[in-house]
Amino acid sequence: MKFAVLERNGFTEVSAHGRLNMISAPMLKAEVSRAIELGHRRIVLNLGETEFMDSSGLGALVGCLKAARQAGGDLRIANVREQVQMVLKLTSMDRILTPYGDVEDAYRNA
Amino acid sequence: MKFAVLERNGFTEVSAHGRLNMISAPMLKAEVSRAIELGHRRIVLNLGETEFMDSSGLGALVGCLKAARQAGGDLRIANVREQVQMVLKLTSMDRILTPYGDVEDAYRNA
Amino acid sequence: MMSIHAIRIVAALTVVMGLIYITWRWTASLNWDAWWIALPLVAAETYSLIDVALFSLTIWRMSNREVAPTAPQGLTVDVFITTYNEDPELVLETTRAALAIRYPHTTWVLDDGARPEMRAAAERLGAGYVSRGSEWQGKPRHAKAGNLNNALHETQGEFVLILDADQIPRPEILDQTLGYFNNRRVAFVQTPQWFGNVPENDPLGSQAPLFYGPIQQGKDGWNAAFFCGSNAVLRREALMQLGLAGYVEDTERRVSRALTAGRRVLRTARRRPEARDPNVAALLARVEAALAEGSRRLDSGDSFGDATYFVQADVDAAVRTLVARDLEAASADAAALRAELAEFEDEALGDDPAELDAAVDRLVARDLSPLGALESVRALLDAVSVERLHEAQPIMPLSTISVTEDMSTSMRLHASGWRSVYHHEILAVGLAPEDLPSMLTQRLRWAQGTVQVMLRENPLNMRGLSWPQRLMYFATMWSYLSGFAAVVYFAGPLAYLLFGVLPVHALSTAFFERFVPFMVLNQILFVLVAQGAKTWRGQQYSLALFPTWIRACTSAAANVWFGRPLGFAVTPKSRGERRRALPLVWPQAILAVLLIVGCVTGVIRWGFGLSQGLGTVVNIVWAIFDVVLLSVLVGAARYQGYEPRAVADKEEV
Amino acid sequence: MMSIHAIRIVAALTVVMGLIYITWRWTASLNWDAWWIALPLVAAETYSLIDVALFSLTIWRMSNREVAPTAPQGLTVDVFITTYNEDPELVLETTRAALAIRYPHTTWVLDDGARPEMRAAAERLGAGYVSRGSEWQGKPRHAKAGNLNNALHETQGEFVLILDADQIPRPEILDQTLGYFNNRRVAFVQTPQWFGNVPENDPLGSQAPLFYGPIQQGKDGWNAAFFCGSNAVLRREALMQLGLAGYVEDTERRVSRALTAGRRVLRTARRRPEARDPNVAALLARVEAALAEGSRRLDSGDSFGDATYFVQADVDAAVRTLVARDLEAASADAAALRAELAEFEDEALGDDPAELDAAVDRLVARDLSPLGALESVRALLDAVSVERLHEAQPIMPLSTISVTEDMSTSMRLHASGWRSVYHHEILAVGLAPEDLPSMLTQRLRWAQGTVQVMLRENPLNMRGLSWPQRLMYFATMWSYLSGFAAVVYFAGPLAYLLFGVLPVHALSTAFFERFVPFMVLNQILFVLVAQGAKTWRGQQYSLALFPTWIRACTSAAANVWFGRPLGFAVTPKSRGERRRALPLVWPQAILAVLLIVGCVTGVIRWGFGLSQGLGTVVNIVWAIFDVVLLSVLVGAARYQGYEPRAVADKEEV
Repeated sequence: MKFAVLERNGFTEVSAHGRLNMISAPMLKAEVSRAIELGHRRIVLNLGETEFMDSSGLGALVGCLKAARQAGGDLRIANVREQVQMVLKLTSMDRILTPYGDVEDAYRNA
Repeated sequence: MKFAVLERNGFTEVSAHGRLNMISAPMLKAEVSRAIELGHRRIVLNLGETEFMDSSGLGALVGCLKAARQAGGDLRIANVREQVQMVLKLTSMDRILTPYGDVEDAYRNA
Repeated sequence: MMSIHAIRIVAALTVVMGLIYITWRWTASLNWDAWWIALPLVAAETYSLIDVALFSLTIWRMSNREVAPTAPQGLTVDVFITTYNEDPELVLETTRAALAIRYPHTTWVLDDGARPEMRAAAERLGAGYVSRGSEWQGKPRHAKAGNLNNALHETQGEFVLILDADQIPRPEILDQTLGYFNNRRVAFVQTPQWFGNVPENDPLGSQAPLFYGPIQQGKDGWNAAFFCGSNAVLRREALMQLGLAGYVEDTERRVSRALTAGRRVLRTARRRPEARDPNVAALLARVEAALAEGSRRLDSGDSFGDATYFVQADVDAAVRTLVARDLEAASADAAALRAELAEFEDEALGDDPAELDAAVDRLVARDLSPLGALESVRALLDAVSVERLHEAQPIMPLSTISVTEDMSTSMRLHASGWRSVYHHEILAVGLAPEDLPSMLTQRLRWAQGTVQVMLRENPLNMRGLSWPQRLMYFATMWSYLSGFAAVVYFAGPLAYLLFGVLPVHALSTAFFERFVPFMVLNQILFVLVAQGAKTWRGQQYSLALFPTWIRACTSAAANVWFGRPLGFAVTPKSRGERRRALPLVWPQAILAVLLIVGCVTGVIRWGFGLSQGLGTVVNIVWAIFDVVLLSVLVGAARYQGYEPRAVADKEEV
Repeated sequence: MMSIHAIRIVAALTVVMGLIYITWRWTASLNWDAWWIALPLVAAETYSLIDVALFSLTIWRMSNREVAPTAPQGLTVDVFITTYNEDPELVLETTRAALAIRYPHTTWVLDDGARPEMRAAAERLGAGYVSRGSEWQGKPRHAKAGNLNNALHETQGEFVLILDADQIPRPEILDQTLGYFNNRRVAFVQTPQWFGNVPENDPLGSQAPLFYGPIQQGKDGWNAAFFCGSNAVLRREALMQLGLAGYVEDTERRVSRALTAGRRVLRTARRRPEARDPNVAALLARVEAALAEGSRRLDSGDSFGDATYFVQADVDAAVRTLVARDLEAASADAAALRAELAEFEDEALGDDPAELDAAVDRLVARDLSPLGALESVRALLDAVSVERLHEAQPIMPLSTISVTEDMSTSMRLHASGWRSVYHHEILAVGLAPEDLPSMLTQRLRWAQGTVQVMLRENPLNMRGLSWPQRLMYFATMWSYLSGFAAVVYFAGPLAYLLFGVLPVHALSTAFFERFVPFMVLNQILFVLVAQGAKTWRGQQYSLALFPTWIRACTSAAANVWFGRPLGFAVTPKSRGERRRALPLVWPQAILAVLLIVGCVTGVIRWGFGLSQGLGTVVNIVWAIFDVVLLSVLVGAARYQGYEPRAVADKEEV
């Protein structure tokens, strides 16, 4: 799994490229924690290139959300692939995290 | 959604390319019915290029299974993408249809 | 709108006063000398109090969705018009209105009558036409639910608007409802059913202003609005997920059950003398081994598809061997065998799990010849195969466990976590039955369906529903038990007026000071909640139709528990040949006569000093009240159908 | 292996004879003059019959997995060794054995004691070391479940082998278990727990040959084998799915509840005189509006993440405004406020939904000052936020509702459709407690945990479990109620011998001809099922430890219903300072004395003609039987710990 962190207008975009599973879940958490330590508060996780996510991956999203909230910020997800969205729905995780269409949409409402 | 029908050794491979959703589900059913009418009985659905499947798509798999069984044959699925497999699991559809690894594996046990 | 706070206060007071009254009734008032009337009466009163409490809970959080959210562009919508035997002209009128709906959509006539002229006419108008295909031949049709399920498999829209053949939609119906689906959890939006062919005095009680108003708004407040079969928009994905989950669950249960039952059948068969033939014995053993292997494979994680394929292939091969060896002589003749199995094959096709279980139990209990056993195992495997051969469609999005598929479907949707919306705006105008017999048939069916659902899938035990949701479904089911209470309420005054028997110790102040406040508050609550709607007709019919409600309960129970047919009839939508009314309402007629005789007798008995004055007065008032309730049927029986001119100026609502 | 058919016949006969006996007892035998002993006794006997029936059901389908399926290559496995305060030498011995497991894997020491020397030693051996991070500070630790959950988040293997610190694994443990996971539905494989430090006569009843044998095999036959906390391999994906589902469900419930409760708190606060200050009033109104908007957003389909973010931001802003305006004077001093809230903050952190509800109810009932109300709303929002701040980890794969996390976790796994396997082969050798006090502590904890699970998540109501699965869980929970029955069984003979009171009409043939066959069959069943294993110790302890079982029930009920602490203690693994035994078993000692006195008194009373001969003999036999049962504690109290040399030749099993 590869990551890219990009400073955008009013938020930070973290792109996750590859498969988000039990192996890579800790890497994602580490990557987001690092961004938070560097002072990024409003984070958008771009999942456009995340082709697979298992329940460890979903768990990592919750972990990242918690880290961001505890630092006084927020974490949102965007650009989620259709089949991953279906998994979010089937596990009810879309009740916790809204999958935003585009990275730009995530913080549009604040 | 595009289809390809290929006569293999002892079975017929139907490949489904694209998104298997409420729009394309009837097409898949039609394609498999046509293959059955042409005398193909043992069918393997190659889902390697099926990038998305919703519940209408899953319903179509059951419809195809029924058509094959009624004609005295069988329908199996193979080469299913990881995230689609997760949807099969979460909807318990993997209790009905075994996702075989490779097209060749599907009829190995008969 | 009346302040919700005032309503809540009155509702709470009503329930509290009711509890005070009923506690006193149970603990201090019962006349045990007349227990045969005292106990039923207090039970009936308890029933009614629970009914009031559930009603109070319902209206506690009435939703008030003022403006519908804007419908987003670009959704794909199918409009379904369901018809069975309605006049084609009527269906075409609805079709024209459906085609004129403003939001882009595709209109379909779902013709369960498969009438060629209907198809031609629908297509001439530019609407699609769907009727059932050959796969339905010889399979359970599941009435309207089957018709809709069939169409769902033929169409592709993301959303579906369902309209009865006589529900003429307004052009804005989709614009006013689709916006609610912005919430990705909303599975359906229900709008009211309102009837255009009903005079102001509504002799048949067709309008349901309380239900399509405070009650649905109240249920909506608890996220438990009901889907009512017509005038509703549904999300296809929600229905498909429901169908898929039901398919997997049902198939797992049926296949496991068939494998076990099959082995028991074979084990019994091996004890028969014919099984001593070594060929027969070997064959039975082989089939039994195949079934055992099937169970083992399932246990070790094989899919049901693979396991059933293996078992069926093996059993078929075994039976073919049998035929090849011409062992038929070993069994009774083919006709006898068919007879042995005919009953089972009919039964096993039922959709209800309990029916299948019962059929399988009977099969296992029977002492079948070895050949009979083999054949029946094969039939069993066919009937409960992974392809759901006993049904026309493996995936059935709309529930088929009840003749009111709508309520059952919405309950399952809520249980799977979907949300619902009741949008309180008349967006379609329908036709109500125009004579007493049709009306009675319709009410009977609704009640039967509701009781069926209650007995098959009790909402109180349904995991996935919140407690308020459970109670909202239960409230509707509970209200259909009113027939039994009504009998007692009619018997009460008769007992005193005819025989001088009082179910309470005495009509003391203790009684009045508890009963009157409760009763008054209860009526105030109704008036407040109704907000000007006429609810009196509904109250009258809920008691006057007691034979219908009782028949609904008994027939539904007989259907669910013993597999008896319901005696189901489609609601006639046009005035058919006029049937005589009296044969349909004779119990009510006899009761009315008895009550009047009772009043006269009561006065005479009082004249002779055989009863008290106060008791006589109270019971005569009660009897007259009962007669007034029943009198609604006189108007209903004499109703000649709707005369539009007479109320033309009131038609615009 | 004894034929399963013989076992089934005896089991069925036992239950039938038991039913005949108990029916007679209830209908024809009760001595109503002595109802105070007659009713408890017949109730206790009914309890025991149900226990026997559940046992019969358990062993009905005993699994017989002869050879483990071959473990596939290439799976990734983590081996977890859980330790809290055990001797590091002991942990290292287990670690060495774990490192020597043949199948490729990673070994981890999960040190809840966070001992630096433990870390150093583990890493020196080449094992990984995990202890809790800073996120656990001030959060509920959830004992072993918390330790495992913490490690699950730090590691990555597809499968996890869990070992207690004193369970030394054999090298083939993974080769013999991983093959079962070829079935993609299998969530865990449990193997027996067997103890190497127990002499042949097992004075403390440490070995559980009936449980890790016929009972687990029986449960396995119903796909209900229990996960027992150690010596089991689990599938990570199953645990993670469980954790995820639990997180979503819990968060939804808590957040909705907090929004509603918060509004009620504010509404109450607005009635206080201090709220007349316009600034305060405006502030309260603003926060209330924010909460209402949060509820509205959730209703209209916003995610919990978005809705809570909005509400928290808005409430925080409001409270900052308050501080800026220096309105603190309007409230009581800060200390008083803290006191007002301290109780709630402690309580709201509990993991148990019922506790949260109770805490919130108390909070809402309290009459808080406006500032207090604001603060408590903020605390409430923090405590029940979407990031589950009241817990160290949002996702908790292992259940934390009970001190026996294992049983609760396996019940939830079964309820979500996962399968389980019990593999009956000793693959690890453990250490049992070596003195009576440690043993009592351990049994108390097991019983408490089981009763906790029963009270929090009653298996009989758990959707997703099949009926046999429900009964398998219920059977284990039911067996822990035996303490109450035991008291009655001890009181029975005393009542007759001391006071001449017989709970039955007469000790007639009617009694013996029903009781004796039942009793004899029951014992035969035990012998058949045990297949040579020594089950007598277990039977003795199940009655002799009645004070422990009763205390477990009462303390668990007090914990679940009233939030009282359990008085939880970790099982000491090494012989600690020897505690005196008598203070721990005085009820049993008194009982034994009473029973002996009873025997003597009984003979004297008979000599004086105050009682019948038959009654005296029967009750003396009964009393002696009771004393023999209790005598097990003498051996236990005198047990000096394991002396390996004495049984060295028997150690190899």
